[in-house]
Amino acid sequence: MARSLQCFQWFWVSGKTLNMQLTLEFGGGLELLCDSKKIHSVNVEPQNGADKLIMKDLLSWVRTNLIKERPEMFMKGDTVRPGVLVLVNDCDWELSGQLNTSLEEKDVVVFISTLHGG
Amino acid sequence: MARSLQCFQWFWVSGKTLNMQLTLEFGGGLELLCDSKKIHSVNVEPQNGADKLIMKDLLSWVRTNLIKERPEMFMKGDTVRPGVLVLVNDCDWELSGQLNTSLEEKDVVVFISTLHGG
Amino acid sequence: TVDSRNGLTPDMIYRYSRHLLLPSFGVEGQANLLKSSILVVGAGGLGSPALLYLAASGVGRLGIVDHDMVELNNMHRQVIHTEKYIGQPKVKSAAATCRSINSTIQIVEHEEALRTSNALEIFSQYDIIIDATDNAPSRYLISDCCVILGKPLVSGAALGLEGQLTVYNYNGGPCYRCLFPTPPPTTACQRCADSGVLGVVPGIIGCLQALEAIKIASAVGEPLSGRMLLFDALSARIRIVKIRGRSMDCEVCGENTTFTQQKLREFDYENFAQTPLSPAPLKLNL
Amino acid sequence: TVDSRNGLTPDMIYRYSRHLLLPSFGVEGQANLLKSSILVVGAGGLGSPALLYLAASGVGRLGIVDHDMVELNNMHRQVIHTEKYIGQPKVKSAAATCRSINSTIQIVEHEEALRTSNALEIFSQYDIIIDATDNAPSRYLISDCCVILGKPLVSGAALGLEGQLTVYNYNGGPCYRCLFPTPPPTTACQRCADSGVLGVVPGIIGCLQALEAIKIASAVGEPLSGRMLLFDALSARIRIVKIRGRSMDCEVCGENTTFTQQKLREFDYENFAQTPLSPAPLKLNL
Ligand SMILES: [Zn+2]
Ligand SMILES: [Zn+2]
Repeated sequence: MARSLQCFQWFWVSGKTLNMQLTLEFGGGLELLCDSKKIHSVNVEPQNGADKLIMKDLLSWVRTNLIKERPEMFMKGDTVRPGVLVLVNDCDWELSGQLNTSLEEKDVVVFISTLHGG
Repeated sequence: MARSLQCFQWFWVSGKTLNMQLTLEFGGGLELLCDSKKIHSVNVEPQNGADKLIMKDLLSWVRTNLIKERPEMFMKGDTVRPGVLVLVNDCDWELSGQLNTSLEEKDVVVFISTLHGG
Repeated sequence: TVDSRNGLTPDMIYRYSRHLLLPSFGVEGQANLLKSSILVVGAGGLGSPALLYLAASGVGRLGIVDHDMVELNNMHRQVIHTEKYIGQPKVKSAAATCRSINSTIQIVEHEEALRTSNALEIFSQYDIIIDATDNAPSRYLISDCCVILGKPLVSGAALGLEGQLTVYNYNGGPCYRCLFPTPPPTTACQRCADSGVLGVVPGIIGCLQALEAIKIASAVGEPLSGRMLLFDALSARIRIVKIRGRSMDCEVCGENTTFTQQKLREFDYENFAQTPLSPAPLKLNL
Repeated sequence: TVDSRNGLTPDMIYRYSRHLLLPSFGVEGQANLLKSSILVVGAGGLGSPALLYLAASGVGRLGIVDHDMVELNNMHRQVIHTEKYIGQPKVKSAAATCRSINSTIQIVEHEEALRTSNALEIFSQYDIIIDATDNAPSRYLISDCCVILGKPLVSGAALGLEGQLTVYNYNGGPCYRCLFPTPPPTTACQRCADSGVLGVVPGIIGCLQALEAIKIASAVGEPLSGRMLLFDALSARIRIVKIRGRSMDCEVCGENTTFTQQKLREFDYENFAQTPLSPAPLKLNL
């Protein structure tokens, strides 16, 4: 039998900025646009004073801060170019709201270009 | 610039029994000892009134509740038999304290028998 | 008796004995496989291992479509072809190797490029299609044919040090166009001939394609539908991710589709993807 | 000039052009591969694809150890052997196929069972060892030899619908005995001959073994050391897990080891693992 137990815990979270730690991965050739580095550990602030970060914001952050060349190979308009899959925690962003997907601390976001070779 | 923000959050956790939800997986032939089922979603209570669950307790729980035949193919003494790897959250239990590894809610524990075929 | 063995002859029982011993595969799985027909489009880097393992495993009828000739610069990864076939059609070379490892199954040679004019007719002769091609327009043409004919499609790709694998149009799952309604810009479509590929990477993906086709043909296990495998050879990392389901708005498999056999025959895939269906090989310039 | 091409002839440049085009592999990776020597122990289910891809990729010297004959019931998975070699030594059959796809590399035939009396001498002729055997005592013997001679070991296994893969004794990583100091009970050591195996499962693991050996030989990428790949074909799930490091207490690679070449020659592996090194095939009883 489990011993009767009582747990009290309290948390206080406070801060002027909510810096979010994310892991971004690029594959299928997209890594060539960011110095051939596939895995990026980054800290991203919510944009325009919002209290949460959504994929739309992350995309423009990536374009500004990580993409070093040929940004048209990464984005088209305000979303990714055709042929790029976006995965948030190993799940297609189509299933979580695409550009409106909310991100949380320690999320893993993968951008991968579809391959055609064989 | 991020808007200045203040978050207050508090949590209250209380309970008479601490039922822990775990995912147990068997592979490399060990699934044959538990009705050929590879993945088991289980709820396990800490044993003997302890306030936490360690691998030693889980092993005896598995032996009692899941192993349907030939327990000597799963355990030897109070640990797994030679040739069985134990992984807690995709990590060899040798790296986390073996029988003394503490388990947490939603942990995934894999028991896999090493293969020799080719 | 013939019944308890599901029509397997003593020779078949001996040849496939390691399959028959498997409780979750067994005589029924093997009998299903022997009754099935699988088409492999492309006898290159992906097609080589896929064809070897499909022939060996006992698929009843195995078709091969390709129009290329074997070249020396294929040999580093296209392990089904031997040096003596250099300069000869890949289909002939691949068929000869398949027959040399299993003379008891039917091998069908389609020595022609896949086009809108022949795709439906060829595909309709098979239960399962394997996309082992190397260019974007072929991938759209193959997927569209599979949707129209209701065939599951095992799709693999490999380039550089990476590979990708999924099953399309299976059991209500998405088609290629559900994922990629718009073709990528041609500058994003690198081919092995342009960018290189480590030979064993298509080897791994092609074997995985054979496995998925065998699972579907034998009705054993859970095919990789609605999921995609992403393989990174350099770091030895593999992800299996959840992808979107069938799109109601898909132009080919969606609810209000107007895509018919006639439309497919008239569709200009080369213009759509801005790439030829049978690209000419580039010269190496070191 | 010869220098800028690292000694590659024009024929080699053409044959391996898809490797040379890879920025992260390139001329240097290919030159390393051509200078390397790899031994594959076992020309069966794992050895077949490993040998095909190692030969095709341009490993300079490729050794094959096996003492078995090709049988019809091997053909469902051992795709390197053709029907005309049934009844002949697997080493001869495998070597012939390797030569037919790449006549420019050296293939060495070791047509003998691996034993304590010949293992050290054979292994010492190669840079990298691939364990493609099918029984526990061979796995201990191979690992112990690799520790004593300081060779990296690419170890694969497949049974039923599952496969496992890791690299031992590489760059300070663990050896087979660090993970398995005590052999499992013989009742836990099923073999493909007893329990069956889906042919394409060793195909996938054998290709992955070739990849890991190529990465080590070419000094490109991160080998799967300290990690183990677990493959489940039925559900199409793959885990790559972190395993323990080298054990200070390991009887063979640990700090206070007394395991020498002499001790290995006298070690009774069959008694240790309670299994013969070259098990006789069992008869199928359906
Ligand atoms: Zn669709
Ligand atoms: Zn050791």
